[in-house]
Amino acid sequence: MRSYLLKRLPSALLVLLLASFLIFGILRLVPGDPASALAGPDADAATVAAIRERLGLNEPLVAQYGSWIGGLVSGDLGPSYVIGGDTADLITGGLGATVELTLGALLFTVLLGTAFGVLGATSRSRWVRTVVRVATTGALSVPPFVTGVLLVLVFSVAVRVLPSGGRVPLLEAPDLSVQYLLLPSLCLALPSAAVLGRYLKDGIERTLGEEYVRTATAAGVPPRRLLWRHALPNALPPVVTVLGMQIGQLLGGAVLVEAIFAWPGLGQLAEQGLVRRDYPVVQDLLLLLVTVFVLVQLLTDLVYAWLDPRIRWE
Amino acid sequence: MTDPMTEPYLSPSPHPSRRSTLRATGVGALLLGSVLTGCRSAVSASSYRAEDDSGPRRGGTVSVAINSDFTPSLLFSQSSQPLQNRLLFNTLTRFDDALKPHPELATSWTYAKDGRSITLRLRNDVTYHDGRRFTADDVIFAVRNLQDPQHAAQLRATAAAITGFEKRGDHELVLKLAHPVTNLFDLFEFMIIPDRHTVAQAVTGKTLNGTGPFRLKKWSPGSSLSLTRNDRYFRPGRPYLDAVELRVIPQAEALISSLRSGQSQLSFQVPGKSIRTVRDNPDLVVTTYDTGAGASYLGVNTTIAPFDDKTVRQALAWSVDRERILKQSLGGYGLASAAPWPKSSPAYTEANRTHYTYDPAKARRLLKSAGHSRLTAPLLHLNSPESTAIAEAVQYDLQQAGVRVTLQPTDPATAQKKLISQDMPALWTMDHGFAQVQPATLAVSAYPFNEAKNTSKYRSEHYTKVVREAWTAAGAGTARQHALEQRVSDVLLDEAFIIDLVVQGSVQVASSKLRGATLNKFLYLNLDDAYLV
Amino acid sequence: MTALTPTTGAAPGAAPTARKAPARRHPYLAALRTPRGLTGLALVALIVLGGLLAPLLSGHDPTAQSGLGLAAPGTNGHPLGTDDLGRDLLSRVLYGIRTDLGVIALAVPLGALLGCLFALLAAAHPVADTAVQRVFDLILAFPGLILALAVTAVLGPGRLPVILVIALAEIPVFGRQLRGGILVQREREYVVAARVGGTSRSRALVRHILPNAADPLVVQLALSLTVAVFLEGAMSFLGVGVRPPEPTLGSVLNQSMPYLADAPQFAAGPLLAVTALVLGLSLVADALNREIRR
Amino acid sequence: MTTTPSSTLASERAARTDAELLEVRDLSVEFTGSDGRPVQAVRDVSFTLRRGETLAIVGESGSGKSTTAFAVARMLPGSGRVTGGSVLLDGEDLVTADERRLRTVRGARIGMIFQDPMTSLNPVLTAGRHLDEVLRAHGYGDRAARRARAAELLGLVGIPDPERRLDDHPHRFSGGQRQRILIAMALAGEPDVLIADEPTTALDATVQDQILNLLTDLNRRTGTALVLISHNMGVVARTCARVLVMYGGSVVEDGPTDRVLTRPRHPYTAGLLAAVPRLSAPSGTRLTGIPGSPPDPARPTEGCAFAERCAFAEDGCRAARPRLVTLDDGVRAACPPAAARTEPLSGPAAPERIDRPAPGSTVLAAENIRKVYRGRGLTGRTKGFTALDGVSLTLAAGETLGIVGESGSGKSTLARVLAHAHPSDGGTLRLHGQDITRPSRAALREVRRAVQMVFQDPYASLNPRMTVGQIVAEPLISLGLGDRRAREQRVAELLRQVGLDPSAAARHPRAFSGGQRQRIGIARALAPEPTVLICDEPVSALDVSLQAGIVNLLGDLQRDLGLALVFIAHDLAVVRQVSHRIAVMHNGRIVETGSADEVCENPRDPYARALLAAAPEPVPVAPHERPASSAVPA
Repeated sequence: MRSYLLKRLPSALLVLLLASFLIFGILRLVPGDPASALAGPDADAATVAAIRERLGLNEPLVAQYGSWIGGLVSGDLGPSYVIGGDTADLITGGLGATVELTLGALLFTVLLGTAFGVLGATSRSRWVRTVVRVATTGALSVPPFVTGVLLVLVFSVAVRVLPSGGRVPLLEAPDLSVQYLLLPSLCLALPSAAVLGRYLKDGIERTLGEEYVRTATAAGVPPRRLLWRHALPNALPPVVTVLGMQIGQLLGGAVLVEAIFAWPGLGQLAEQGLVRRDYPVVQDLLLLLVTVFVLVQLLTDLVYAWLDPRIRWE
Repeated sequence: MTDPMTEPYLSPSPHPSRRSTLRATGVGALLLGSVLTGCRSAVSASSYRAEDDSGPRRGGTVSVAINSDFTPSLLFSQSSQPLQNRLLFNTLTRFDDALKPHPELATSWTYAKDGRSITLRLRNDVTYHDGRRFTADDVIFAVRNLQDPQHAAQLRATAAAITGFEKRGDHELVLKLAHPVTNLFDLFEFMIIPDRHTVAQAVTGKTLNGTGPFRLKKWSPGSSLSLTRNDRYFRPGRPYLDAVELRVIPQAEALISSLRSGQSQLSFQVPGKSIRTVRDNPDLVVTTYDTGAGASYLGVNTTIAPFDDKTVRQALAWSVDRERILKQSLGGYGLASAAPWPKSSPAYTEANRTHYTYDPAKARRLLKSAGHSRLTAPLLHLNSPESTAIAEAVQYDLQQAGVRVTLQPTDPATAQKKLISQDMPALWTMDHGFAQVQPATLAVSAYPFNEAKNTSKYRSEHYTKVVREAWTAAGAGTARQHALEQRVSDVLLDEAFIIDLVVQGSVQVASSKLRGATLNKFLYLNLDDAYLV
Repeated sequence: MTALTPTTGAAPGAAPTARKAPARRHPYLAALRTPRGLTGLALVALIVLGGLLAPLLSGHDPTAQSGLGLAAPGTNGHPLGTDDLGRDLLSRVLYGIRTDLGVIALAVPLGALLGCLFALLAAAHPVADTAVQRVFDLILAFPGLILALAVTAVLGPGRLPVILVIALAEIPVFGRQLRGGILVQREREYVVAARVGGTSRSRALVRHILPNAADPLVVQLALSLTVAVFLEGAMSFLGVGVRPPEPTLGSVLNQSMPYLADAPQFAAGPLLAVTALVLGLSLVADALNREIRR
Repeated sequence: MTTTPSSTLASERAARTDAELLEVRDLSVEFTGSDGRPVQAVRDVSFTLRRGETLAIVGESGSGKSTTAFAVARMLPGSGRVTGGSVLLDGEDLVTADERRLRTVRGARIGMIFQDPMTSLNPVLTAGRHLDEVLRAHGYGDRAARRARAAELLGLVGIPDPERRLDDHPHRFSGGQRQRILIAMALAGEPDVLIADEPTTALDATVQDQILNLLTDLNRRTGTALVLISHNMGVVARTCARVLVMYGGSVVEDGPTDRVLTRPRHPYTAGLLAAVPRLSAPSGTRLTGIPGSPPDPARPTEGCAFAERCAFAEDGCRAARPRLVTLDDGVRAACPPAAARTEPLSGPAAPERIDRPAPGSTVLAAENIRKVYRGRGLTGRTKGFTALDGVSLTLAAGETLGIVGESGSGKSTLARVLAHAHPSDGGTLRLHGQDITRPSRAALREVRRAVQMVFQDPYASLNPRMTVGQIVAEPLISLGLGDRRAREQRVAELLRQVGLDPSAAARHPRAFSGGQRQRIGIARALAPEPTVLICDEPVSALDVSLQAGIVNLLGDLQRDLGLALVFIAHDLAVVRQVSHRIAVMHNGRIVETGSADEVCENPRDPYARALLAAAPEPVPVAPHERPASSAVPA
C-alpha cells in the first residue's frame, strides 16, 4: 500500500502544481479585480489604485504566485480580499457544509444506486424493473435545478414537512440538521444514483452470467447469497471507479444545489469569491477541490485494489 | 449553545396530528423516515401560533432572508446588503417620509446662520456593546472614517465638506463645513457610528461593536449573521425581539420558498416578478415603500457616436415602454418614471416623471431628424435574471424604434470595473441609488450622475454649476432649493445621458405575525419596535 | 425475492446460427431497430425536427414581445401561451431547441475530437501517456460550473464559452475511454496478426485499433449529448449561458422557475422538450450499448 | 432458504438403491436465436444412469452435449428452456420442479463441474469460503465444523496442506488445483451424481491425466455416479463405462464404451474415431477428417442430421429422423442402415503417407533467444517472468518443425518472437544467414515478406470489422505488393488455394465457421508468399473432425510452395504426424529435440516422457483400470 502511494504521489503533486498555475492564471485573466469590487461603484481611480497597492496587486505576477504558494506551504492563507474574514475560516466554514452535503448525497447515491442496480438487475417482477428503469431515466433526464425547485415546492411549500433551505450543522443539532440535509442531498444525489445504478445493474448482470456464479448455483447456493456474496463483490470494482468520479461530480454539482437550497457551502463560496474576484478565497478553494478530487482518485484506486484480491497481493 | 429553532417561545403547530402524519409519509418515502419521526421538526420549529394582535410582546426570533451576504469590507459604503447596519449600529438622525430628520444618537442640532457649521447635541446614555460609553469622539471618528478614500463611502463628498470639529464636552459637537451642503442629514442618515477602537476588526467582520439594539452573536460567512438582543440598548424596553438572524439565500426561488414555508419571516429581496407568488399567501404581508430601493436606468455613453448627439439620446428615452417594463420585468412593483426621483423626493413632480413617455413614432422621428434610420449598439447588463429581463425588454423596445441592440450579460465584478473605469459600451442598464434622499446627493454621490466624472462621460459646465448650486445652497426645503433642484432635473431630462426607467420601491415581504419592521432611507433595517404576535 | 437464473451468456447451441445467417446489418443500425432504439430515435427525431423546423412550426418571432405578459396557453393564438415578457412560448421552446442543438452538436463532437486526439497522443508514447493522463485529471478535478463562470468571465457571454466549456468537460470523458480502448485493442490477436503481416504502427492504429475501440465512444457520444443539454441549462441558470434574448431550453426553463407554482405551463414546454431529448438520447445510448456488447 | 437436512437425503438414498438414479426421457431444449426464432439445441434425448455408474456424453461443438447436461440440473443459460420430456431423479421430475426444490437438488443430489477452472471460481472468495458457501447452503454444521469439513474436502481432492490453503484466493492456485477445488465443491453436498462438463479441456495433458484419475478414484471410493461431457474420445475411453454419442442435438449412438470404441455402428462415431490423431501414427502421414461442416441447429433438416456428411447415406436417411435402435450387442444406434449392416465400419484408417520432398538448406535459425516479460504489479515491483530462456533452433526449407509443450512452456512466445511480433531480449535470429534480430525498417519489410504466422484463435485473430478480402489483402497493401487489380486477383487465388470460394472475399469473418476462419488466417499468412510459416496452435481451437482439413491443407501447401513450417501444438499426436522434427519445450527451454518419430517413440527427457504418457488414446482400457461399470452395487 505504502509503496503504491509513494508511486502515485509525484503524479498527484504534478496535478496539483498544474492546477495551481491554471487557477492563478485564469483568475488574472478574468476581467475585473478585487480592488474595484472593494472600492464600490462610486470610487475614483485613485481609490482603486490605493486598494490595489494595499492588496499587493501591483506586484509582479511571479511574486504574487510565490506569496500565495508560500502562504499555503506555511499554513497561513491570509485574509480574504473582498468577502471579509480569514480565508482559512471562510473555507473551513464552507467545507463543513459541503462535506455534510456531499456525504449526505453520497449516502443517497449509494443507497439509491444500490437499490436501482440490484432491483433492476435481479427483480423478477417486470413491473419493478420498469419502475426502476423509469426512475433512473427520470433522474437522468430532468435537470437538477428543476428537480431542486420541484422538491422544495412539494416538500416545503405544498406539504410543509421539510425546510426549504438553509443548514443547521450536524454536530449542533443532528435531528434538525438531517431534515435540512435531506432535500439538497437527495437533489444532488439523484443523477449520480442513476448513473451508479446503471453501472451496478450492468455489473450485476455481467457477474451473474459469470461461470463462478453458475458454479455456485449448481452447488445449491441460495439466490440471496449468490447476489450479495458472489456477484456483488465482483461487480463492485468498476462501480467504485464510477463512484470516485461521481464524488467529483457531486462536488461540482454542489454549486447549483447549494444555490437552490441556500446551503452555505464551498460551491456558494466559490461562486461568491469568483463573482467578487476574491483571489485568495477562489485560489485556495479551487486548489482544495482539486486536492480532494486527487485524493478521492487515490482512495478509489486503493479501494479497487482492496476489493480485488488479485491486485491486492501482487 | 442556544439554537434559534429551539427557543422556549416556540409553540406547537396548530394541527399536530395531520402534520405528523404528513411528515411521516413524506419523509418515510425518503428512506430516512424512520430516523426522523418523533424528532423535532425543522419546519414547525419556525412557525408561530397565529393569534390576535394584543400589542407588542417580548421575545422571539426573526429570520430575515437576504440574497447576498453581509460584506464587512463594505461596512461604510453603500453595499448591496446594508440591512444589518441599523441593527448593530445607530446613526445620528433618522428621516421621516418627508425627509425631516428625527433624533437618534443626536438629540438636537442647530445650523449656523451661514450654513457653515452645525452644532450637535448627543445622547449621553448610550453605551457600546462592550460597555464603553458613546461620546463625541466617536462621531468625529465616524466622519473622518468616511473621509478615508479606502472606505469608498458614496457620501464621501459630503463628509469631506466637514473640515473641522469642535468638541464641547463629551456630548456636544460642532462640525465646521467648508461650504453649505444641503445633504448633511443624508450623511447623518447614512453614517453609522462604529466603535473607533475596533474598526479594524469591524472591516474583517470579526467584531461589530456598535450601539444598536442587537449585538453580533456570530457571522457565518455565506450562511448567516446571527444577532442577539442588546440588553443595554438606550431605548428602554426595546427591542422586543430576542434575536435576529439574517440568512443568506442567494437564489430567488429559494428565498421565496423560505418565506412561504415560514422558515423566514422577513425579506426585502423578493424580485418584483416573483411577488405575485407570495401576494396571495395569507401568511405573508407585502408592503411597498415608495421611497425606493433605487432606480433602473438606461445609461448612454456620450462619447460614442451617434450617442454623443442629444437628439439620439432623447429618441432612446422616448422609445422605451416604461409601464411595460414595470409590469413585465418588475412585476408591477415600482413607478415608471423618466426622472430618478421617487414620489417622496422633494424633486418629484408628475411633469418630471412623465417627461418622456412611450412614443416609438416620436423616437423614430427624432432619430430621423438626427440623420439615422438604423442604429446598432451593444448593451451591457448584469447577468442576473431580473437585470436580464429589463435588458431584454429595453432591447425589444429600442429595436422597434430602429436601434438594434446586442445584449452583453456581464458578471457584477466586471460591470463594476467598467463602471468605475468608464469603460462602459454605448448602452447599459443598471440600478442607481441616492434619489430617495436630498436630491443634491444624487448628483454628488451617485456615480452615474456625478457632475465631475460619470460613467456616461457627460460633462458640461452648466450641469456642474446647477449641481453645485443645488448642493451648497443653505437650507433644505425652501422654494429656492426646489427651484435649484428642478434645474438639475431639467438638465438630466434634457441631456438624457441617464435615461431613468423605473423607480423601484422597496418591497417588504413579511410574515403576518411580524409587526413593526421598518427601513431607513438607505435600507438599514430598523427592528427597534418590531415584535411577533 | 429475486430470480437468479443466470441471464446472460449466449446459447451454446445457437452459436452457429449467427455464422450462417445472412450478413448482419451494421450493429449500430441493428441497435437502432430494437424497440428501445426506435423509441429513443423517435424522441430525438421529434425534438430535432421541432428545432430544425422551428421557423415553419411557429408563427411567431421568439424574441417578439407583446403587452400580454405571462399568458395562459391558447391566448391570442399562442398555443403554449406567452412568457413574462409576452413572447410566444412555443416558438421560444422550438428556437430554444434549435439553439441547444447548435451548441451541443458542435461542442460535444469538438470535445470528443480533442479527447480522441489526446488519447492518440497518449497511445504514442509512455511519457506522453503520463502527461495526457494528468491533463485529464486536471480537467476532471475542476468543478465544471466554476470553470464555466471563469471561462465566461474571460471570454464574455455568448455561444463560444458555452461550447468551449462543454467541449472541455468532454475531453477527458472521451479521452479516457478511447485510451482504455486502444490499450485493450492493441493486445488483441488480430492487431498482432496485422503487425506480423507488415502493417505499420500507424496503419494498425487507423485500420484495426480505432474502429474496434470506437464502439464505446458512439455510446458515449449519445450520453454526452445529454450531459451537454444539462450543462447548457446549468450555465443559463448561473447567468453565463448563450446571449439573451436568444432562447435556449435552459434559459426558457430558468425563466419559468419563479412561476413554477402559479403558472406551471410556463415550465412544462421546455421541461418536456429537455426530458424528451435526454430520454431519447439515453435510450439510443442504451440500445447501442446493448447491441455492441453482444 | 430451506434446505433438506442431509439426514433426509440419506434416508431417501437408502430407500431407493436399486431403482434407476437418473432417467432422462425424450428431453428437448430450445434457445431463442439472435433473430428471435427458436433454435432446437437438443431433441428427444433419453438415457438412464444408475448409482455409481459412469457415463460419457461425447460430441463436437454444437452437438448439444453440454446443453443436455445443463438441462438435467435445470441450469440452462440465457433463453434456454426445456420444451419436452422429463428428467426423473429417483422418480421425481426435475423439469416440473420449482426453483426452491431445485436448490435442494443442486449440490446435494447433483453436483456439477465446469470446463474452465480459471473462470469458474470466484476471484474474490477464498478456497475455504467457496466450500463454506456450499456447506452452508446444505445446512452443514456451524462455522468451525464447516471449516474442518472444507479442509477435509480439499484433502480429499488432493490439495496438499489443505488447512493452510483454505485462506488462499483462487489466483494462488494452479489450473489443476482450481479444478480440484471445483470438484471438492461439487462433492461437498455429497451428491449422487457428478456432472462434469469438459472438466479437463482447459488443462494440460499431464494435469488432465491427474484430474481424470481423481474423478475415477472418487467414483470408486464414494460411489458417486459420473456423467462426463467431453469432445475427447481419449478421455472418454479411460474414464467411463458407457458412452453416449451426440450429433446435431440428438443421440446417434449409445452403448458400453469398449464396444462403441472397437466397433462403432453409426458412421459419425466411426468418423470421429478415425479423425482422432493417434500417437502411434508415424511422421509424415495424413490425418483423416469428416468432410463438410456440422449442422446448423437453426435450420434443422428433416432426416438424419449427419446425412449430408455421411458416406453411407441413403435416400431414407434424409426423409425421416432416425430413432435409436438397439442392436445385437447392447449398443443402440440411430442409423437404419447400420442395423442392416453386418460388417464393421472402417475403423481407424491405415496411416496414409504424404509424399513430401526432403528438407533443404537452413532458412531460419535462432540462437540463444531470451524473452523476459516485465511484471506489472500494483506495487510496481518488476518481477520479471522469463518466457524464453536460451532457445536455439534451426528450420530448413520444406521442413516442418513441431514444437510441443504445455501452457506456460513458452511455445507461443517463441512463435511471436520468430515472427517478429514481439522483440526478443537476447540472442540472434538469422534468416537465410542474415542477422535479423534488430532489423532496420527496410529489412523488417523483407522479414515480413518471408516470415508469416497463423494464429491459434480463428475468432480473435481476424478483425471483425473487415471483410475477408480486406483481411487477406492487408499484408499486400502494407508491404506494397501489387496494385488494386493485382491484389484482388491474388486474394481470389489465395482463397481458392486454402479451399474457400473466392466469393468469400466480400463477407465478414463472422459469417464463417471456425475451420473456415482458420483457412482465412492461412490465406492471409500466405499472401506475401512467405518462405517460413509459423503456425501457433492452428488446430487446437477446432473440432476433431475439422482438424484434419487444416493440418492436411498446411501439408499440401508445404509440398506445393516449399514452405518451412513451425508447427506449435500441445497435442503430441498431431505434431508427430505433421512434423519432420519435434522440439519439446518446458519452462522456456527446449528440453528435447529430434526427429518426430524418434522423440515420440524413445523420449529421453523425463518431461517429454511424462507428456507422452499422459496423452489419452481412444482405445478401450482394461476393465480394472476403469471405474465401476454398469453393474449395480448390491
